[in-house]
Amino acid sequence: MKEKLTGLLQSIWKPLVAVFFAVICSWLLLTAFGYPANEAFVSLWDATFGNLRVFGNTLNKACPLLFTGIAVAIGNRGSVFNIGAEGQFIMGCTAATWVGITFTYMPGILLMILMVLAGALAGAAWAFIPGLLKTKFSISEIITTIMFNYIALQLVGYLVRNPMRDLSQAEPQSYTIAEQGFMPYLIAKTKLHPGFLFGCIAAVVIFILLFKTYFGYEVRAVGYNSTAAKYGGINVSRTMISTMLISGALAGMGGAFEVAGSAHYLYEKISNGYGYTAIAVAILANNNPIGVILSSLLFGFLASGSTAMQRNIGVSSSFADIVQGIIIIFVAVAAVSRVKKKRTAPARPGKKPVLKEAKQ
Amino acid sequence: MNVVEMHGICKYFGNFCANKNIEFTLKQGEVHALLGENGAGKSTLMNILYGLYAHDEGHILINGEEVHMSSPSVAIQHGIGMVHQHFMLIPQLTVTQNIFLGMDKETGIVHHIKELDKKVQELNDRFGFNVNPQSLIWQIPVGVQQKVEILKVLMRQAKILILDEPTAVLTPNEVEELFTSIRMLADSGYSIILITHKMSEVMTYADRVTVMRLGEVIGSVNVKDTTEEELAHMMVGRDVHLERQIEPKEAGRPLLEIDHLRVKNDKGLPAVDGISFAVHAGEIVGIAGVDGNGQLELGEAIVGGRKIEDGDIRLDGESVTKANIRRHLDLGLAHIPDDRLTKGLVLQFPIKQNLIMGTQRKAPFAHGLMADNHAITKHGAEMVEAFDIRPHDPEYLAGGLSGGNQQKVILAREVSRDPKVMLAIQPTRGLDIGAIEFVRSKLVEERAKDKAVLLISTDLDEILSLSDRILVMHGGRVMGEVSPDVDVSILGLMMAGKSQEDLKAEQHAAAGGGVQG
Amino acid sequence: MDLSSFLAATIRMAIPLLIAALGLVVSERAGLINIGVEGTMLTGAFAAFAVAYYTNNYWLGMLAGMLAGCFMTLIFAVASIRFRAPQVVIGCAINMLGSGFTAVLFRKMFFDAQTGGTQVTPFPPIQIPGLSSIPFIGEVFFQHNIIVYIGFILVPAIWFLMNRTSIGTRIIAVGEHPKAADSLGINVFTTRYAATLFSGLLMGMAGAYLAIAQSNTFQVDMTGGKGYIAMAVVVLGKWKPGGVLLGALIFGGSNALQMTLQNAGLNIPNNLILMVPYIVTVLAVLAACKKKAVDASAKGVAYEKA
Amino acid sequence: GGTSTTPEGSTPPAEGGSEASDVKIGILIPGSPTDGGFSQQGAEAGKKLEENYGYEVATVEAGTADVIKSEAETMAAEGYKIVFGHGGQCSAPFAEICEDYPDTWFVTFGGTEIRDNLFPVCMCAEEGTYVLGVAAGMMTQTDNIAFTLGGDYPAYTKTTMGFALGAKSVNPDLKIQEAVLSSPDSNECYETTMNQIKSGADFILSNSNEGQAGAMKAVGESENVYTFGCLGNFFDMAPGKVLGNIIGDYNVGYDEATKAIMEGTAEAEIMYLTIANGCVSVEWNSDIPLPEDVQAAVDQAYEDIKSGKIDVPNEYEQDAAKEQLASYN
Ligand SMILES: Nc1ncnc2c1ncn2[C@@H]1O[C@H](COP(=O)(O)OP(=O)(O)OP(=O)(O)O)[C@@H](O)[C@H]1O
Ligand SMILES: Nc1ncnc2c1ncn2[C@@H]1O[C@H](COP(=O)(O)OP(=O)(O)OP(=O)(O)O)[C@@H](O)[C@H]1O
Ligand SMILES: [Mg+2]
Ligand SMILES: [Mg+2]
Repeated sequence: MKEKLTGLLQSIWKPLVAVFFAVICSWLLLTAFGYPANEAFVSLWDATFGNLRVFGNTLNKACPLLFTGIAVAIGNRGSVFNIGAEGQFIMGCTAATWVGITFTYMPGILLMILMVLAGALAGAAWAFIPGLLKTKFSISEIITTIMFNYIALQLVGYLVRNPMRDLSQAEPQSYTIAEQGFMPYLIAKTKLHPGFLFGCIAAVVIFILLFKTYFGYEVRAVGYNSTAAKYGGINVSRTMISTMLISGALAGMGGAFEVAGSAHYLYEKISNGYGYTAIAVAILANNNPIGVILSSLLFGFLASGSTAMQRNIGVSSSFADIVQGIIIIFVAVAAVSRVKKKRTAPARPGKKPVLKEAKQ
Repeated sequence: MNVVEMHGICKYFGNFCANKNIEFTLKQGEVHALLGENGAGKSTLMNILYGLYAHDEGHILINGEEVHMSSPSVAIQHGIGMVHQHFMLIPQLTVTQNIFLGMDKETGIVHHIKELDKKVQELNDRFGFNVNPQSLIWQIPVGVQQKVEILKVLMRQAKILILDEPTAVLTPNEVEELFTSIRMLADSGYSIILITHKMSEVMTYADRVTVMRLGEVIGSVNVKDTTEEELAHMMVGRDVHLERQIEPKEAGRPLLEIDHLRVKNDKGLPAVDGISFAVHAGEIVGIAGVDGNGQLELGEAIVGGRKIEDGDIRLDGESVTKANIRRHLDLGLAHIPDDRLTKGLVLQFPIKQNLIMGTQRKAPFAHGLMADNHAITKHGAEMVEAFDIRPHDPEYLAGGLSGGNQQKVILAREVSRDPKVMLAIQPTRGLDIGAIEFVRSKLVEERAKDKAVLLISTDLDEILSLSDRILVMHGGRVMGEVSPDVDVSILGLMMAGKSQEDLKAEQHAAAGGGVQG
Repeated sequence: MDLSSFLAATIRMAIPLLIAALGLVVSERAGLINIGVEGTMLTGAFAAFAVAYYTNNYWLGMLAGMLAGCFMTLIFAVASIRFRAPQVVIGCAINMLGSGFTAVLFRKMFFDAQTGGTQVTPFPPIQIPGLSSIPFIGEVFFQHNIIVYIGFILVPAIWFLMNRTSIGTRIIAVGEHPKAADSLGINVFTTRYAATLFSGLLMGMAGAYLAIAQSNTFQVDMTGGKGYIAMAVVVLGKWKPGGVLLGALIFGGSNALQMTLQNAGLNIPNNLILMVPYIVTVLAVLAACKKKAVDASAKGVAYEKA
Repeated sequence: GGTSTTPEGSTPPAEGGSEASDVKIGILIPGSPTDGGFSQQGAEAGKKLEENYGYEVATVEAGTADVIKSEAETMAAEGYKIVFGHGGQCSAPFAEICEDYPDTWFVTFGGTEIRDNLFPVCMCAEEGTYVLGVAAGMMTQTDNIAFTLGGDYPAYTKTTMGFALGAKSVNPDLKIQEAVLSSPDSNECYETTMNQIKSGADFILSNSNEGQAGAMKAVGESENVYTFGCLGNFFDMAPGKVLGNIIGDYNVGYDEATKAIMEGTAEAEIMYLTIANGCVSVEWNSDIPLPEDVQAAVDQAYEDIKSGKIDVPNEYEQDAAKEQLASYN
């Protein structure tokens, strides 16, 4: 137990130090651009922890990142680099919306469940083709998933202008989903929907799947060394496609929660680049689903903070991109310095070796 | 005169000392063998001399002058050339491009390909090599690649040649050729360091030998003043027994049957070309042959990792021609792959998790979907003890183990599955004598337990000392079956492509020549 | 629209992809996966625009764009070569930095500009004397701005660099087998740095083309995914300059096709037509996947000296 | 001669003793405040409010419904008096939250939702483009005109639709090429416009924010092709090629809405900004004199729109507009 705790601490302090340095860098940059940096950070803080309402907001902003972040993380564990979480998220939104505006006679709970399932299914379906192309034709999923993101975007554009269009609205958007399908707000006076909570559950489930089941063992084996996995009797293609499907399903579920919990209808820009930010979220968490909870919170914090900085000080909201970029570079560099140490220190005679699988 | 003197060399990898206070000298015009077990530090020492590794203590004199070997370019300037244990060629470049790689002073920035090709051809002619300068490396056989390595060194006008295990992948004839060239070079003033595990090569071709063990020099002796036994003893610090260990034994029913098998290689060319044989319970069948004659593809086809074009494979009577690897394992096939790092182990996994690869879905390691970490750890601890895998810690990462211990992990895993058929491909490649002894004894044990063992190896000694029967492969076909007491020269001829019938016919012709003529 | 102007448009749209992809060919064959093309191009575009705006000289703008691209790849190089951080991750970060920095700076420096955006004088089209008046061929090939011609010249130039010079063989060597290169006295780190920085020059040039050659202004996030497409083009082109040219033309062509389809007034919803370039790319990659590629095998792996 | 409206120098309306500097106003723009078009106009209008009345104006980029909702809510909760949504995309999100914050007024530019404290302001730029369309329809030599839109949104489509209707009204048989850009990107707009010009179009309208620069460049590089400026002064961007600009003064919209709210006269109904109330105007390029008959026709159209004789379909009437356009074929 104690060993586990120190292990946990060890895996957390480096990202923390990295984030700390990133904050200092951002502070310097803000000052260099001529903004009052201290005030900026105060408003960043207030925008997240100022009161219950803004905190709920932050959790809501973290929610899509949590789902897409886990999606990317499990993909990375199984060496399928899913840059397509964006498209899968969008397809999840689409399917959930379709369910929400079609089965309007259903009781709320059932409708919500159906929406989430439909979102997961659609996300998985959108991940399936790149997965298939990767395993059957060894076409890089990096390329295909990016293309599929653009295709999904245009598909939604088509749907909200034609078959799903709400004619009472001037803007191209779908009909609003049946009201009983709106997810309830958890805390009064906030718009906190249950998405983040379910995201945390998903994170734990995926953690267990990855590290406590034989399936996770196979996913990681394929991710680390697919040839050895193949000779160990693991069906590499099937494992990769399963990983891709789970990844897509998670991203799609994120989309469903976004529709049922927050947006309530479909429109073109429903994803704020969540699938792309998710890559950073997953990396920051070292592809550990539990860690994704924390890193998605950090990015949710940055997202709500960046508009606050713009509102109060006039700092362009793009400044958040800079901060994210800096954090990622610092964290990545810090993480490697840790891995390197583990690799090159062979057993000292008489001392207990410290080589353990990197789980965090 | 000493062209190289290394004094008090120490090299640490982290806390691990790979070279300890090494004293080493090389005389002008000698062939100096460096002998030692795996991990004794031979390659490390030579990499230091060549400037690839920085040493922590000691100094190096070249032709009597102290040199700071900060990088290979310094070594090259001082006339040192090295042929590495693992090939250092770029597959996508041509022979000429590889040879002139990094020689900007000679080639200029822009390559005049015709001129460069001509220079390679001249060198070819001078040393009696026959390498086509325009071939791409990936298209030529390993034997030729080895020559490209040597040409590379010669083109840099090295006078001091380091050859790190140059014969590991060559046929007996190619070895012969290589050493002829080496002798010629030595006689014309080149000084050569030869790293090898093969005692016979040392005894036949070297002038002097330095023996290393555990990072230290045990001693340097003139070859004519010593014996194989003495050297072996210096190397491992004890006596070793690699001689034939198996007693004649009645074979049982056929457990592995191969029927007119045809398989293609990665380039889409026929690699296994209609092979049939069977391996019975309680016997070891050895497949001898030079690397690249279809043995690897045969092995991959038997485990189910390669598409079978035609023919049939049966495991204990059941056809597995179309089955996947999983099915093979379930039917009782065990597999020691030729490359433990890529095919055998997940280096980022701890030992215990590597030990359940293939049985991860079965009890006691899994209940339903959930993995049983307790059972996995317990199994790991048992295996680590039973197979003396060091360190004795099932949580240790496989990537941190030495080669021999990595091989033991694979062996432990495969044996503990209680298979019917054991397919071992190059099971001792790159291992030291101690580890070799261990692995071989395990194979013999399996035979004793009435398993069918198929041993594919390019190491003739290994085949000869372990097999009940030997099949010789060449160009994807079986040249014939011989018993282990066969004359090695006949084996060599078969490995070079003479079929048994041809040999018999020739013998016959030779015997009956008078009648014919 | 007639074929010649269709082809001319194809070429204009292919050029930024081509130039960026040629840069990628060099750095990927040196063993680096840089998915930060988007951010690098964007930085190049902004720097080119800003310098061209203040100096009123598009050549200085181009130079600034290339240097800015170089600077972004320097960050990438230091993090991934020196510190051995995972390259894909650093690439992601570069994209965010590029997008963030250019947006913040653009807003800070040019907010009060007049409505309708801030313009610079772009590279003018050059009519190549004689050639430009050849019917058809003239319009397709010889009435472009100079960067287009430079893009075309770069194709054989990079081919020559990679196949006929010691620099090229060094680059291929460090990408394929860094240890072998090291053993021949080639400095793996220097070579990789050089390849990366060179690719940054080209990516910056591609970005600058967008801002001050094809167009005459900068926009926030104006690359709009062209960096990612350039990566796809490299795969399509099998890491060869000639192939990359073909890949860029395929994508440029499918974009031109998309525009032609829309203007033709067919009764197809726009969104479906806008999918065309992406679907074509997937299909093209699928069609090309059978051929053997020459991609570096030590790709994405940081080199470490013992 | 040019006719353009600028906001009159107004004084801050007094309201219940509160100091002007205490009044906080939020503006949510969908894109970059430097897009040289729609979003920039929102941001600049905010600056004007600040300068003219001394209110504290915060401009925030909010692209997605989720961000719009949370940002508007935060502003309302922090006591902002007015939250402007610059674009119809704010309509539905505002509708969801406005009932919780009755003390704040929510105003969207475009959009349909109306509540007690939420109303849209509709900038009828289509009235201006209709007039431009009349000029294009009469002057085209090739009987082929073209337009591009920065996206398939009503704010874009209604203007191009007005342009098409204007042109058809004087030249029912002309060919109109239209293309929607995948994003308001100047390079894409340049290529698309080039494509249109090469296919014979000689009068071009582009309503695509940043993208318009590309259209201007394409026109500038072509001979005998003319264009119009959309929502801004574009005469300098393609000298001698821009016949006229339509000016839609969002400042007036912001100003009117703010005044009405601060004076307590605001009503929850659509506020139209039209030629008639001086918010939309057309400005002709004095360097390129129009032929007399054309000048007469455009002036007539302008007056007819002003007087209500011609009703140009606004963003809520686009289906009708489509039918009307189809009726010409
Ligand atoms: N780069 C390295 N990092 C850490 N340890 C190393 C490294 N290179 C070699 N070693 C260790 O140093 C020891 C000596 O290795 P070396 O390669 O010199 O042995 P060798 O005598 O050449 O063995 P072989 O016969 O297998 O080639 C081994 O234990 C090896 O694991
Ligand atoms: N746009 C171009 N203009 C002129 N020549 C070109 C162009 N593109 C390619 N080439 C020429 O076509 C040939 C093949 O180009 P490619 O990039 O396919 O080279 P490669 O396949 O790497 O060459 P090799 O097969 O010799 O290794 C080269 O001679 C190159 O100079
Ligand atoms: Mg060695
Ligand atoms: Mg070729």
